[in-house]
Amino acid sequence: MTIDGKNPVLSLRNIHKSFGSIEVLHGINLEVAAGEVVALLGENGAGKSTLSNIISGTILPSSGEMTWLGAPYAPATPRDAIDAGVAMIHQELMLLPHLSIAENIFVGRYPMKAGRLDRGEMDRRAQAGLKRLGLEISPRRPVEGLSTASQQLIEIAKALTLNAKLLILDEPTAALGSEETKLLFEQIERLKSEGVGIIYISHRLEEIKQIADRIVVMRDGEKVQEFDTADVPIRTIVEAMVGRSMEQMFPPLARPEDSQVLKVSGLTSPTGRFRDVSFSVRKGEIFGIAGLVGAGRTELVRSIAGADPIQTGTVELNGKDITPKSPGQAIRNGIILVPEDRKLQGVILDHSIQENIAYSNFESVSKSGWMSNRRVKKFASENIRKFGVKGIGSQMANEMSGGNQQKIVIAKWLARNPDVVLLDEPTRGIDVGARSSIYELIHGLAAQGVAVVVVSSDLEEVLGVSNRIMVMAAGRQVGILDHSEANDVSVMELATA
Amino acid sequence: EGVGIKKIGLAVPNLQADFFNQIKLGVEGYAGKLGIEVIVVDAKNDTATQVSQVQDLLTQGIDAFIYIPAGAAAAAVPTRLARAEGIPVINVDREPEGAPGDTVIYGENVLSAYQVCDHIIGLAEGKGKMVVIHGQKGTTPEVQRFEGCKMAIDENPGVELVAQQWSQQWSPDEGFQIAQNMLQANPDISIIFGQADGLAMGAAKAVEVAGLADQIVVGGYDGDGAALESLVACDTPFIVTATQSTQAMGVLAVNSAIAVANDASVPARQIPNAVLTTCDDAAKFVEKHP
Amino acid sequence: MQSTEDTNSAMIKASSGLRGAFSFGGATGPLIGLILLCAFLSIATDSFLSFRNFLNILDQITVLGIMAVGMTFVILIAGIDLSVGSVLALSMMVLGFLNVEAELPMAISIGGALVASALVGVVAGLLITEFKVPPFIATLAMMSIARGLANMITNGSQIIGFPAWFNMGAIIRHGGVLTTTVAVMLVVFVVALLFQRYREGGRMLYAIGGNPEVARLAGINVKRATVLTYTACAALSGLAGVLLAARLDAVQPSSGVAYELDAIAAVVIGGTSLAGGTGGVGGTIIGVLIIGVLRNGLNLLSVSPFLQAVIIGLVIVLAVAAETFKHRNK
Amino acid sequence: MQSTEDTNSAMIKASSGLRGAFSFGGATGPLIGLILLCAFLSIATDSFLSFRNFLNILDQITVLGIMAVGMTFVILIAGIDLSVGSVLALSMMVLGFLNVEAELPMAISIGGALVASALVGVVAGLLITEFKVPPFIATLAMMSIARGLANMITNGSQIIGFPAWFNMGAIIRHGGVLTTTVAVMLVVFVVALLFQRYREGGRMLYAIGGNPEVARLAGINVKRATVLTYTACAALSGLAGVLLAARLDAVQPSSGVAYELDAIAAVVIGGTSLAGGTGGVGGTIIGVLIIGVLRNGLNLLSVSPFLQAVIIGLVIVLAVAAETFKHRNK
Ligand SMILES: Nc1ncnc2c1ncn2[C@@H]1O[C@H](COP(=O)(O)OP(=O)(O)OP(=O)(O)O)[C@@H](O)[C@H]1O
Ligand SMILES: Nc1ncnc2c1ncn2[C@@H]1O[C@H](COP(=O)(O)OP(=O)(O)OP(=O)(O)O)[C@@H](O)[C@H]1O
Ligand SMILES: O[C@@H]1[C@@H](O)[C@H](O)OC[C@H]1O
Ligand SMILES: [Mg+2]
Ligand SMILES: [Mg+2]
Repeated sequence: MTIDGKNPVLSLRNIHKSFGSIEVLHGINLEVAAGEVVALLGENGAGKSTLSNIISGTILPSSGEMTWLGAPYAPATPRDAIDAGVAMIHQELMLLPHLSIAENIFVGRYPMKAGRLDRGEMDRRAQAGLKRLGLEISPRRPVEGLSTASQQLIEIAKALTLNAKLLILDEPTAALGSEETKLLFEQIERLKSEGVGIIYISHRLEEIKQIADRIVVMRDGEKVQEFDTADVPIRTIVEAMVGRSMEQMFPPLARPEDSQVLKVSGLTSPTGRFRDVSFSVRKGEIFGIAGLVGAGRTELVRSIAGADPIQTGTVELNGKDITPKSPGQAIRNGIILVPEDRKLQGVILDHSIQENIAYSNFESVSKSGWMSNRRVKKFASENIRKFGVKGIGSQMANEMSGGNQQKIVIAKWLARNPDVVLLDEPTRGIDVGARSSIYELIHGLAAQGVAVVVVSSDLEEVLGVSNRIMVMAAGRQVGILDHSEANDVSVMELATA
Repeated sequence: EGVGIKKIGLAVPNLQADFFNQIKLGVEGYAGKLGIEVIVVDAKNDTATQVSQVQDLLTQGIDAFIYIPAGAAAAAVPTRLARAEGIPVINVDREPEGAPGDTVIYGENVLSAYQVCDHIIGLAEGKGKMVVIHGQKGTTPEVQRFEGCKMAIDENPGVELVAQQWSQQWSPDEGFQIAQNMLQANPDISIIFGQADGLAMGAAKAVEVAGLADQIVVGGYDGDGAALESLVACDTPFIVTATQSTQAMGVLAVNSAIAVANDASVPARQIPNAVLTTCDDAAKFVEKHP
Repeated sequence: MQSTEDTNSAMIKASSGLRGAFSFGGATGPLIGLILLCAFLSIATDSFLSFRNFLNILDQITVLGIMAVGMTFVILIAGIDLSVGSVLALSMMVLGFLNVEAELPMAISIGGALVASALVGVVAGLLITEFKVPPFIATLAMMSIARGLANMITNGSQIIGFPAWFNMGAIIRHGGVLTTTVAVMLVVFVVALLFQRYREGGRMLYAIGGNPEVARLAGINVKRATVLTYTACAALSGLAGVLLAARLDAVQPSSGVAYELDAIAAVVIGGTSLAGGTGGVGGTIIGVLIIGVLRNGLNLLSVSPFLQAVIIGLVIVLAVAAETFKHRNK
Repeated sequence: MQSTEDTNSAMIKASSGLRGAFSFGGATGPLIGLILLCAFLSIATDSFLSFRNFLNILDQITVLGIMAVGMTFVILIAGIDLSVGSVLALSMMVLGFLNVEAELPMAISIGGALVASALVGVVAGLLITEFKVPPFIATLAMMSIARGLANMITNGSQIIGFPAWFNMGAIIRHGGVLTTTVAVMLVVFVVALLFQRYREGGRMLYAIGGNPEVARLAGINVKRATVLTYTACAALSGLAGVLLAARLDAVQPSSGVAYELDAIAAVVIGGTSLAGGTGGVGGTIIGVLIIGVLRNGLNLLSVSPFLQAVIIGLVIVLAVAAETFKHRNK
C-alpha cells in the first residue's frame, strides 16, 4: 500500500488496547511513510499517547498487528523498539536529574571504548546534538535545576541522536517558547529530508499547519478522520476532534469593579528569580501574566500564595498587609493557588476525588476538628456537580483525564469563596474541549468578584482571557498592557526586549 | 608495690549482664587498690567487635589481659593476638576452646548446677515436667551447668525434660520470652531451670503472668544482686540460685595476672566455688557478696 | 464531549478511598489470612482454640500493638521510625530510675518516662523537618542515642523493686478477662481508629503521605504535623515501655532490641504502604494479630525457634506479595 | 535566548555530575569530617597516630567495608538491603559446615558459601521485581529466613576447626603491611570503583536509581539489573562472612546481627542518598573509614561503651545534616 506514492515504513492493523476491563483503543489502523510528518490529534484521553506507547514498545497492545519496514513488528520492551529504529519522546519529561546532560542523552547506549565508557566521545556528541537545538550549555552539567524548556530540549536531543527511522514526538512543544519551537521544527525538516518518518502529537493546532504533511484525528480510542494535507482550517480539525461544532472559545470579557483587591509592591525573591514586581488587581478582574519560559512567573505567583519565601516587598489584600509566610496563611486570607504542575502539586493521584477536595476544605467538612464521611461525600459531590467535573467522588484522581484533574484542582478551592485566585498554566496539556470549560470557570470567578491572576505561556490564551496583561522577562516586569492595546506583537516585543 | 603491671585490659562480652558487671567491679576495685589502671571494653555480645576491641587494647599498651570471650566461638583469636605481644592472658568464666590463657578462672559449674536442679526437683517431689533455659550455646558455663543439671534429672526417673531452648545473652527479656513460649506448648510444666539468674527471673515472671505461680518452681544461677533481693522477698516462683564468688574471681584474676607477669607459676584452672542459696540464706549475700 | 470519561466513571466500583473506622477496608486480604491461620491452628493443635489462649495472645501483643499504632502514623506520612525499640528501653529505664531509685510516685514516674520518650520523637521530627535528614537516618541515629542513654542511667544494670500492684496490672484479669495492660492497648486502638477516621489531624496524615507538596499547598502545616507524628510515635513506644515494665516487673536497658522491625512488619502486613498515604490502624491491628497468632501457634506446634524465623519471614513475604496479586488482578 | 541558562552555565563550577573513579567528588564533606576526626584523635590520644593503629583500623573495617560496597549499589538503585547481616551469618555457617563438618577443601567451601549467599540475593531480587514486594520488606523477610537457616545448620552451635592457615590470612601482615583479608577488601574497593565509573552496568545503576521508568524506556533491562544488584550485594555479604570467619577462626550463627544498620549508615554518611541515583563507592569508603576511625578512637579514648552509642548516633546525624546545609547554601 502506498501513501501519496510513498511506501509506509510503519503500518498498524486493528490495534486494540485495554487497561483492566476498559478498552481505550478500539481497532486503530495507521500508516506512516518515510520522510513524512503525521500529526496525531485528539482531545485529552483520545488515546494518542497510548497508541504511541504501543509503537515504541513501552506497553503491549491487547491485540492487533504491526509491520515495520515490511516485516512483522511486535516490540516487547522499549529496547526492542530502539534497536529496530523507533524512538519516542514521551509526554512526561523522562530525565535523570542527578546525572549530567550527556549521560541523560546516552543513557542505555553509552559510547564504549575498550570495555570502558568513553566520556570524551559522549560529551562531544551530546554537545553537537544540543547545539543543533540552540542549547549551548556544558554537557557535563547535571540536569537538575534546568528550566522545563531546556529539559524538553535535552529530551529532544536524546531522541535525535538515536538515529531512528521513526520518531514519535508526544507534545514536544508543551513547555517550549516560540524560539525553541522554531529550532525544533528546523530539525524536524532536516530529519524529514533524511527520510525519517515522524508522528507528531500536539494540542497547539497552529503548529500543525507549519509542520505536518498529514493529519490523523482520534476520538475516544478510534481514528475518526484523516486529512491528506495540513492545509485544513483549524475549526474543521477542532470539530473533528470534539465531534461537534465549536462555539466561541473565549467568553466575552466583563468589566471589573473599581475596588482594588490584591496589591503587590516591590516583591523580590531571595533566589533572585524575580525582582521588584508591583501590580494590583481589581475585584472581578482577570489579570494575565505573560512572558517567555523561565521569566520567573511561577515563582512570583507561588510567593504571593505563600508557597515560596519572599525576600522583600508586600502583598496587600483589600488594603491590609498580609504578606504570607506559608500557604496556610495565604489560604486563610483568601488567596489560593492552582499550581503549574497538576500531577506533582495539584492533586494526590492515588487518593479519591472527595479526599482531594476534603484536604483543602477541612473547615467545611468538619466540626471542631471532627469529620464525618457523610459530610465529605456530600460536600464533594456538590462541588463536582457545580464545576462540571466528569466523575464521582469515590473515583481515584489518576483515573481521570488531565482536563478533569485540572478541574478538580480548581474546584477544590472555589468552595472557600476566595478573594484572589492565582492560576499557573491552567490549561497546559489540556485539549480544546476541556479548555473552553476552564475558561468559563475563570470568567465565572471574575463575575463573582474574585480577583483572578492567570499565568500562561499560551499567548492566545492570555490575550483571550485577560482584562490586563503584565509581561515579565528575566525576572522583571517589563510592562502592563490593557486588553485593548495587547496583541501578540506588542506582548512578544516586551517579552523579548 | 612493685607488682610489675601498670595497665590491665579487661574484655567483657556484655556489661548488661549483672554477672559481668560484678566481675568488672571486682577487677576495678582490687586493681585500684594496687594502683593498676583498668581499661574495660564491652563487646555487646558480638565476637567480631571483641576482636577489634582487643586490638585496640593492645594498641594502648596493656601489660595484662583479662579476657571473657564474647562468643562461644572465636575465643581463640584474642588470646593469640595477646600472646603475640607476650602479654599474660587470664580467662574468666569461659574457656576458649583450643587456645586457653595462662589460667582459666570459673565457678564450680557442674556441682552447683547439680545442686540447684536437685533442689528444685526435690521441691517438686521428684516428678513432673521440667524445662531448661540455656545460656549462650557452647559457652563453658552453658555446657557445664547443663551437665550438672542433667545429673540431677537422670537421678529422678519421674522427671521428664520436655523442652530446652538457648538464649543469646542470658537476659531476663529472653528468659521471659522463652518461658512464655514453653508454657504455651506445655502448660503443665512444674520445674524450670534457668542457667543464669536473669533467665530464671524472666521465666518466673512469665510463670506469674500465665497465672501458674503455685504450680511451678524456678531455679537460677549466679547470685545476681537483683536475684538475691528477690530471694530475700521470696514471693515469686524463683526460689533458689547458686551464688558465684564474683568479687573473689575479680581479685583472683588480677593476682593471677601479676603472678604470670612475674613468671610465678599459676594453676591451669582455678575454680572458686558457688554456694547454693535459697530464700533462707540469701540475706547474708545481699549483705556481703562473695 | 469526553464520553470516555463517562464510560469510565460508570464502570467504577465502589472502591472508595476513605477507610471506615471499624471496617478493615483495604486490609481484607490480611483479614482473610488471619482467619485462615486461626482455622488451621484450631485444627492442628488442641490448645489454640480456647478463651484462655486467646487472652494469652492479647497479653503477648500488647507491646507490639501499641508500638505498631505509632508506627502506622509514621508510615502513613511516608516516614519510618527505627528508634522505637530504643525509645521503649529509655522509657523503661527512666521509669525505673524515677520510681525505684528516686522513689517518686508511680504517676509522676510514668509521666517522666513518657515525656523522655516524646522528646526523642521531637528531636527526630525536627531533624527530619528542619535539617532535612531522611527519616531512616534520623531515627537510626536516635536509635543509637536513645539506647546509649538508656544504658547510661544505671550503667547497664537492670532495676527491680516496683510496687507490687504495678506488676499485678499485667497479671490480674479483671472480671476474668482483661488485664490493665491489655485494656490500655484496646483504648489506644480505639482512640487511634477514631483519630484516624474522624479527626482532621488524622486525615491530614493521609494527605501528607499522599503528596507532601500538595498537602502544603492545601494549607496544611506539614512540618508541624510531621514533628507531632514522630512525637506521638515515640510517646506510644514509651507507653509500650511502661506496659512492658509492668509485665516484666523489672526494667533493663537491653529491652526492645529489633522491635522496630516487628512493628514495621505488622504495619506492612496490615496493608499500609511504605510509600505513605494508604492504609491505616485497622489493618495494622490485623497485622499485629497475625504476628501474635503466628508466634503463639508455632509455639503450640513446638516448632523450633530457628524454623520459626524462617516461617515468619515467609509469611511476611506472602502477605505483601498476595496484596500485589490482588491489585494486579483488579 | 535563555539568558538565565547562560548565566547559570557560566557559573558552573567544576562540579561535574560525573564522579571521578578515584576522586571522592560529592563526598568532600565527609572527607573533611574524616580528616578533622583523625586530627582530633592524633592530638587527644598517644596511640592513634601510628602505622600499626592504622593497620588495625584497616583490619577492623574489612567486614563493614565489603558489605558497604554491596549496600552502596543497592542504595544507588533506590533499594535497601536489611538482610546483609543474616546473609553473612549464613555464609559463615555454610563455610564451616562444608569445610569442617563435610571436610571439603577450602576453595570449594568458600564457593559454596558464596553461592548460598548469592541465592538469598536472587530470591530477594525476584521478590522485588516479580512480586513487587518493597525492598524493605523483601529483605526484612530474607533477614529472618537467612538467620533461621544459618541457625538450622548446626542447631545454633558454633563450628571451629578451620585449617590453621585460614586464620593466619587475617593475622599475618605480608611485608608487615597487608593481611590477606585487608588485601581482599582493597581489591573489592578498586573493582567496585572501576565498575561504577566505567562499566555500562555501573552507569545503569545511576539511571535506575534516578528513575526506573526512564531507565526502562532507555532500553535498560531494569528487572535484570535489579536482581543482579541484590545478588551482588548478597554475594559480597557472603564474602565478608568468609573474611570474618578467617578473622575469628570460627563461625557461629549469631554473627552479624544489626550489621545492616552499620552498612547503611556508612553508605549514607558517605553521601549516597537513600532516594537513589546519587553518590557512590568513593564516598562509602570514606563513610566506612569514619565509622572505623570513630570506633577505634572512642576505644583508645576509653569512652564508656554506652556513651559511644550516643556519640555514634550524633555523628551520623551531623554527617547527614551537614550535607543538607552545604546544599542549602549552594
Ligand atoms: N495506565 C492506564 N491505566 C488505565 N487507564 C489508562 C492508562 N493510561 C491511559 N489510560 C486511559 O486511556 C485513555 C487514553 O489515554 P492517553 O494518555 O492515550 O490519551 P491522550 O490522547 O494521549 O491524551 P492527552 O492529550 O491528555 O495526553 C484515557 O481514557 C486514559 O484515562
Ligand atoms: N528548582 C529550581 N532550581 C533551579 N532553577 C530553577 C528552579 N525552578 C525554577 N528555576 C529557574 O528559575 C527561573 C524562573 O523560573 P519560573 O519557573 O519561575 O519561570 P516561569 O516564567 O514560570 O517559567 P516556566 O514556564 O518554565 O515555569 C528559570 O530560569 C528556571 O530555570
Ligand atoms: O552466669 C553467667 C556467666 O557465667 C555467663 O558466662 O554469662 C552470663 C552470666 O549471667
Ligand atoms: Mg497523551
Ligand atoms: Mg511557570
